[in-house]
Amino acid sequence: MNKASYSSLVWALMRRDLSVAMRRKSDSINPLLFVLMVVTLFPIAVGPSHEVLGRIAAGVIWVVALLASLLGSERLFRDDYVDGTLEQMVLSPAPLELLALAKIAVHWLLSGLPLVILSPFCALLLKLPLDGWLTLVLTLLLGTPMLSAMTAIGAALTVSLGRGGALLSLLLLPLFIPLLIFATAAVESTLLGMPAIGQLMFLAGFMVLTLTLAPVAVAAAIKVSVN
Amino acid sequence: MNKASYSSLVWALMRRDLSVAMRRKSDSINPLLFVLMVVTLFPIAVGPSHEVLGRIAAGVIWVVALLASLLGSERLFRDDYVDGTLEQMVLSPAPLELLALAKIAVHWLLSGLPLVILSPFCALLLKLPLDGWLTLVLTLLLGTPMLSAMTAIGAALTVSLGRGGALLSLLLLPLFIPLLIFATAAVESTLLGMPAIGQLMFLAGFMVLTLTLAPVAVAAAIKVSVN
Amino acid sequence: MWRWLHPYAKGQATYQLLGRWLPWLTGSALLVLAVGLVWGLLFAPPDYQQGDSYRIIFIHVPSAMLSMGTYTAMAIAALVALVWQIRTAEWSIAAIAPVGAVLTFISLITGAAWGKPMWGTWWEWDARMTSQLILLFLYLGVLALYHAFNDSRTGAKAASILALVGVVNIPIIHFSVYWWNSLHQGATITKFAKPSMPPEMYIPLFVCIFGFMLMTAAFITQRLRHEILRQELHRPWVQQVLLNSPVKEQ
Amino acid sequence: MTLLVTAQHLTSIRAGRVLFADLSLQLHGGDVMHVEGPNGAGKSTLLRMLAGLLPAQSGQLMLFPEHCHDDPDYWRRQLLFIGHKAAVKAELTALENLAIQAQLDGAVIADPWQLLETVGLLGLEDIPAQQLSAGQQRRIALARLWASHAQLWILDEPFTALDVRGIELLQQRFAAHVQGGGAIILTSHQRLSWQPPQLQRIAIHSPTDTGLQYE
Amino acid sequence: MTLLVTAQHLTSIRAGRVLFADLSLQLHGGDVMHVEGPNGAGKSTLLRMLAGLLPAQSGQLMLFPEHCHDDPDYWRRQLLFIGHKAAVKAELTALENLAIQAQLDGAVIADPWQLLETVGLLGLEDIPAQQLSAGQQRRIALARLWASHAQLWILDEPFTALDVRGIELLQQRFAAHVQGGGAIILTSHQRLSWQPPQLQRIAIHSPTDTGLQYE
Ligand code: HEM
Ligand SMILES: Nc1ncnc2c1ncn2[C@@H]1O[C@H](COP(=O)(O)OP(=O)(O)OP(=O)(O)O)[C@@H](O)[C@H]1O
Ligand SMILES: Nc1ncnc2c1ncn2[C@@H]1O[C@H](COP(=O)(O)OP(=O)(O)OP(=O)(O)O)[C@@H](O)[C@H]1O
Ligand SMILES: [Mg+2]
Ligand SMILES: [Mg+2]
Repeated sequence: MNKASYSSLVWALMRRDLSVAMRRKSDSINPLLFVLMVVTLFPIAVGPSHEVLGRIAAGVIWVVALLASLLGSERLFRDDYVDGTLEQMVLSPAPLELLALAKIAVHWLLSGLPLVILSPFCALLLKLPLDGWLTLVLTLLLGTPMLSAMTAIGAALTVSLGRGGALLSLLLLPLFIPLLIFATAAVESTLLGMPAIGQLMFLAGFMVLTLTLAPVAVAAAIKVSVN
Repeated sequence: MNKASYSSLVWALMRRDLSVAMRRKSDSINPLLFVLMVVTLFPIAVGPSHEVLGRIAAGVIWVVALLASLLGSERLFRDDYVDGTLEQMVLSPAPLELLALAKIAVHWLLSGLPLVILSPFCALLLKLPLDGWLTLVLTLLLGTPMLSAMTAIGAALTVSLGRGGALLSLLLLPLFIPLLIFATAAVESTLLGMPAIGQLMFLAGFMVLTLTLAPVAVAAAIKVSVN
Repeated sequence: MWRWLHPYAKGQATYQLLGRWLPWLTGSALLVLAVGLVWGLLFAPPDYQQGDSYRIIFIHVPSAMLSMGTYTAMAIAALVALVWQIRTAEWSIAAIAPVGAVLTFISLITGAAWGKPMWGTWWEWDARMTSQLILLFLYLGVLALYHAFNDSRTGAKAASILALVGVVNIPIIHFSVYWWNSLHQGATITKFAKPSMPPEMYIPLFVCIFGFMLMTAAFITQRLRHEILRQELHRPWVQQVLLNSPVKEQ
Repeated sequence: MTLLVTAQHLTSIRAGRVLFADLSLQLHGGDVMHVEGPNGAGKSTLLRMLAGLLPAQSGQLMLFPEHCHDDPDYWRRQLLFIGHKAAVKAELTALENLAIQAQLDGAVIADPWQLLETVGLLGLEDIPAQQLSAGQQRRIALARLWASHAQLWILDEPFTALDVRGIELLQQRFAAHVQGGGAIILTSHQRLSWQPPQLQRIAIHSPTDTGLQYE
Repeated sequence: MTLLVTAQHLTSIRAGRVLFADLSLQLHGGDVMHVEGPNGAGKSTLLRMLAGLLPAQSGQLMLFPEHCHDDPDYWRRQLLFIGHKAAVKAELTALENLAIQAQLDGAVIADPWQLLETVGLLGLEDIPAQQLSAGQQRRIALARLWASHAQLWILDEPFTALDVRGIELLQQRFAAHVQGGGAIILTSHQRLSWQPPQLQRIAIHSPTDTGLQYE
């Protein structure tokens, strides 16, 4: 196999996962719906007061992003594990890291991207002041791929360990928290009229790092999980 | 089969589901962890200001209750459907309604009860003023069984569709909303120094209604899903 | 166990019967609606408080009331479908749900548009509005469930169960204005004892409501016919109908 | 012998394909019916239909015609169905699985250890089923047959994953069941090595196309 | 013929039970190895170990000893493993499943329609796999054998769920593969109706107890 056929494999895998998700009609709208629902529930639960809502809006949207990412995590490798596809991936001549990357990409397309696209609408519903919108979207754009990558690591480890599962999401949490802090701080700064470029740069750097390391970690985790 | 053996069947099924959940260690602490996670993430995301947090605390805890219920929903019938146990339940001489009731009870024990128990702690973390605690716990005690019952209906309807995630949340969240409104209104009233007995009575009445009707609906839905 | 599995339901008879009703329904609907709307929008006196903006009532109230009415009808169809396994009832669910959803949507939009001048806000998480929004979700849920299954009968049964469960929402919508301190005004026209409206306003309103009813019935009839065709596509009579249809001949 | 099943003119259409049409059958106590046919013929579909898990497109089906009027739940107690899916919980041990199966069947297991021994799982009783081999998992599911008092057994490929000794054991159990007046409907791509006294064979042929695949 | 597999003193202990100990084997191109044993003997365990999915407790195992030094990924391209789990995606159609299988195997399917015809799935290509019968789903998985150029096939109970015609077809494919210098390791509780030129039988006996069940 050469480089070209590797990339065609990654495409094929992504297409496969996406079409599995589409067929299962319920899944394809899932994260989208989840986000919309939470964003609808919040004003109901908290009361419609503009000023309170506006202050918590960015935080809520980011917590939703974390949860949406976690929600999609079980699905990520579980089916492939149960029906034996994961075994075949381990035995496949293609590097497992590539397959892991495809998985991460699909997870992002299905749970991160919809959130990024919907975020202006969410900001509107949650009455986030207009100045914060751009920063919010930027933090999500930089942050959600990281969420997907981290979730994939957790999911790969969990898929067969089963027992280690909860512990692992516990371990993932500390990784999520810095993200959360930086992202919400960025929006906060903007709302206070200060530049958020520092936080955004940090997010960008962290993203590059995560996306290069994650496939390796995921591949290793899958290998452990299969036997 | 007589009455006694029916009730022993319900117990046996509940024990079975609980021990399946325990064996799969990740599952058994999952809702608990989820709740703790959100409650920890929130102050980080929103900022630790007492007055803002206190105002949204009850709402946040209730939204978490809804989400925890949804999170546990896929698991509810999925495994039984995949391994064929659901078919056997439909063919069993025992009334399907009883089996449905057992399922609802297990769902509540695994996702509702932990939340009720943890809620004072969550209230503390989210800085809910002390006066609201009792009402919050009461609303959760009355509300979470309803959440479990409704979740079971939705899960039974969508079990044969593959992961029912999205459709399920589309079906369920609207049903949850009135609950959310009543419950948070009750806490709000208490915080404003007014009696919340009206809302609590309504919740109680609605709970009785739901718990009597839900097993019938779940049983009907299971029958539909099996073929 | 005694299961009588009757052959295909008489879809053809229903189809033709509905076909005979359809022109009458459509005609009268158009007529009544035209009268009601023209009367209400052009000739009824302006409100002493709201001026002309109140005229949106002639669309808002009929659509809101009918959105609840059609849901009830759908729930009855669902009950019939579940208990007696009548296929026409199953198909009616699919026929009613989209019409109801559109009515709900219209009521939401007109309500929001009216809310802006009246209450100074498009949308508030007020009980009446929230429960009406839930109605929309319920319609969409029923539709989604109906079409989610590969086997149409399974889908119909699942949708029926959901439709029945959702009936709880109907009284909530209606009584929400009493149970919560709602922004929305309470019963104005439905308390027949003493309508709080002058007759020059509520008579055209009644005409509009009646017109909306007929229109809704016409739409549902049309959709039901389509659904019958869709479901019975493999039956010879449908092939006949499709071959003879004017659309095919062009 | 008593009449247990009577079906007339059963038809099944799936995804626009007629699997079988106008299929009629009768089953009495003591009968064994072997449903045969190539892959995809509709054997499983027929069995699920007979078990009441699938509706037929047309035709009439009656289980236990002598009892169905006075006791509408009679068939539930007298029917045992094991399909392609084994209904074995992966997280539970063999012993726990047996207990819950019996509960659902309304059966009572006098001596679970004896039963484990019979199906060859003694010594493995406290291992979660997911850690057992394919054949051992299948044995857990089949243990229901030894605990069951149902008259009518409907079994979809019961021999899958069993070794030679297991297949023999199962056929011995079949023989005892039939001798006691029970009846069995089964599918299998393997031939039975046992000769039941009253064997019916029903062959379902490969699916014919209605020419209208898309509804 | 070239040496494809050589294993020495393989031992497997699972849950405190010795499944097999000191098992040695050699496989050359053209060989067929039929691993036999009762349920739970350890056949699947051995096959997974040979495929590199499970580590051995002790012993040495080498696949393709002639190539393993200069091309560490050689065995991945030259090994095809089909286990109890079929790796068929329930939501995808037969055609899509074939495509993705080939991608993973690094194989190229010249004419997918021809392949579908060969395995008897023509006309069913656009139905999601979950709606196919048990045998038809199995055929999707086995279609990999017709697309594969791997030298070594490791197949765990390949005949499960197949009808008589399907089993025959599969054995024809086996024959062609062996003739071309490939080798096969398989388990099956059924006897092969085909007589391979170089057949090895390995019997794994029922598990012996170490007396130390709990580690
Ligand atoms: C998005 C906002 C709104 C929604 C979702 C909404 C919804 C509804 C619904 C569901 C009904 C039918 C109630 C029943 O039959 O029990 C209704 C009736 C009515 N609405 Fe609204 N509405 C909205 C805004 C408004 C506004 C702004 C006004 C004017 C101030 C208004 C005036 C009325 C009136 C007069 C009725 C008839 C009440 C009766 O006699 O029952 N609505 N609305
Ligand atoms: N859920 C379903 N929806 C639509 N079609 C189905 C469904 N299940 C099965 N079919 C179709 O019905 C046909 C018969 O399936 P069935 O499972 O009855 O076959 P079978 O005779 O049991 O075959 P096998 O020997 O492979 O088990 C198949 O062609 C399949 O495509
Ligand atoms: N994941 C596992 N963990 C622990 N023990 C296992 C695991 N998988 C299998 N075993 C044990 O190893 C033994 C052999 O299992 P294996 O699946 O290899 O049997 P097999 O020979 O393939 O049997 P069958 O004919 O039933 O397929 C069994 O007794 C089983 O309990
Ligand atoms: Mg079958
Ligand atoms: Mg095996």
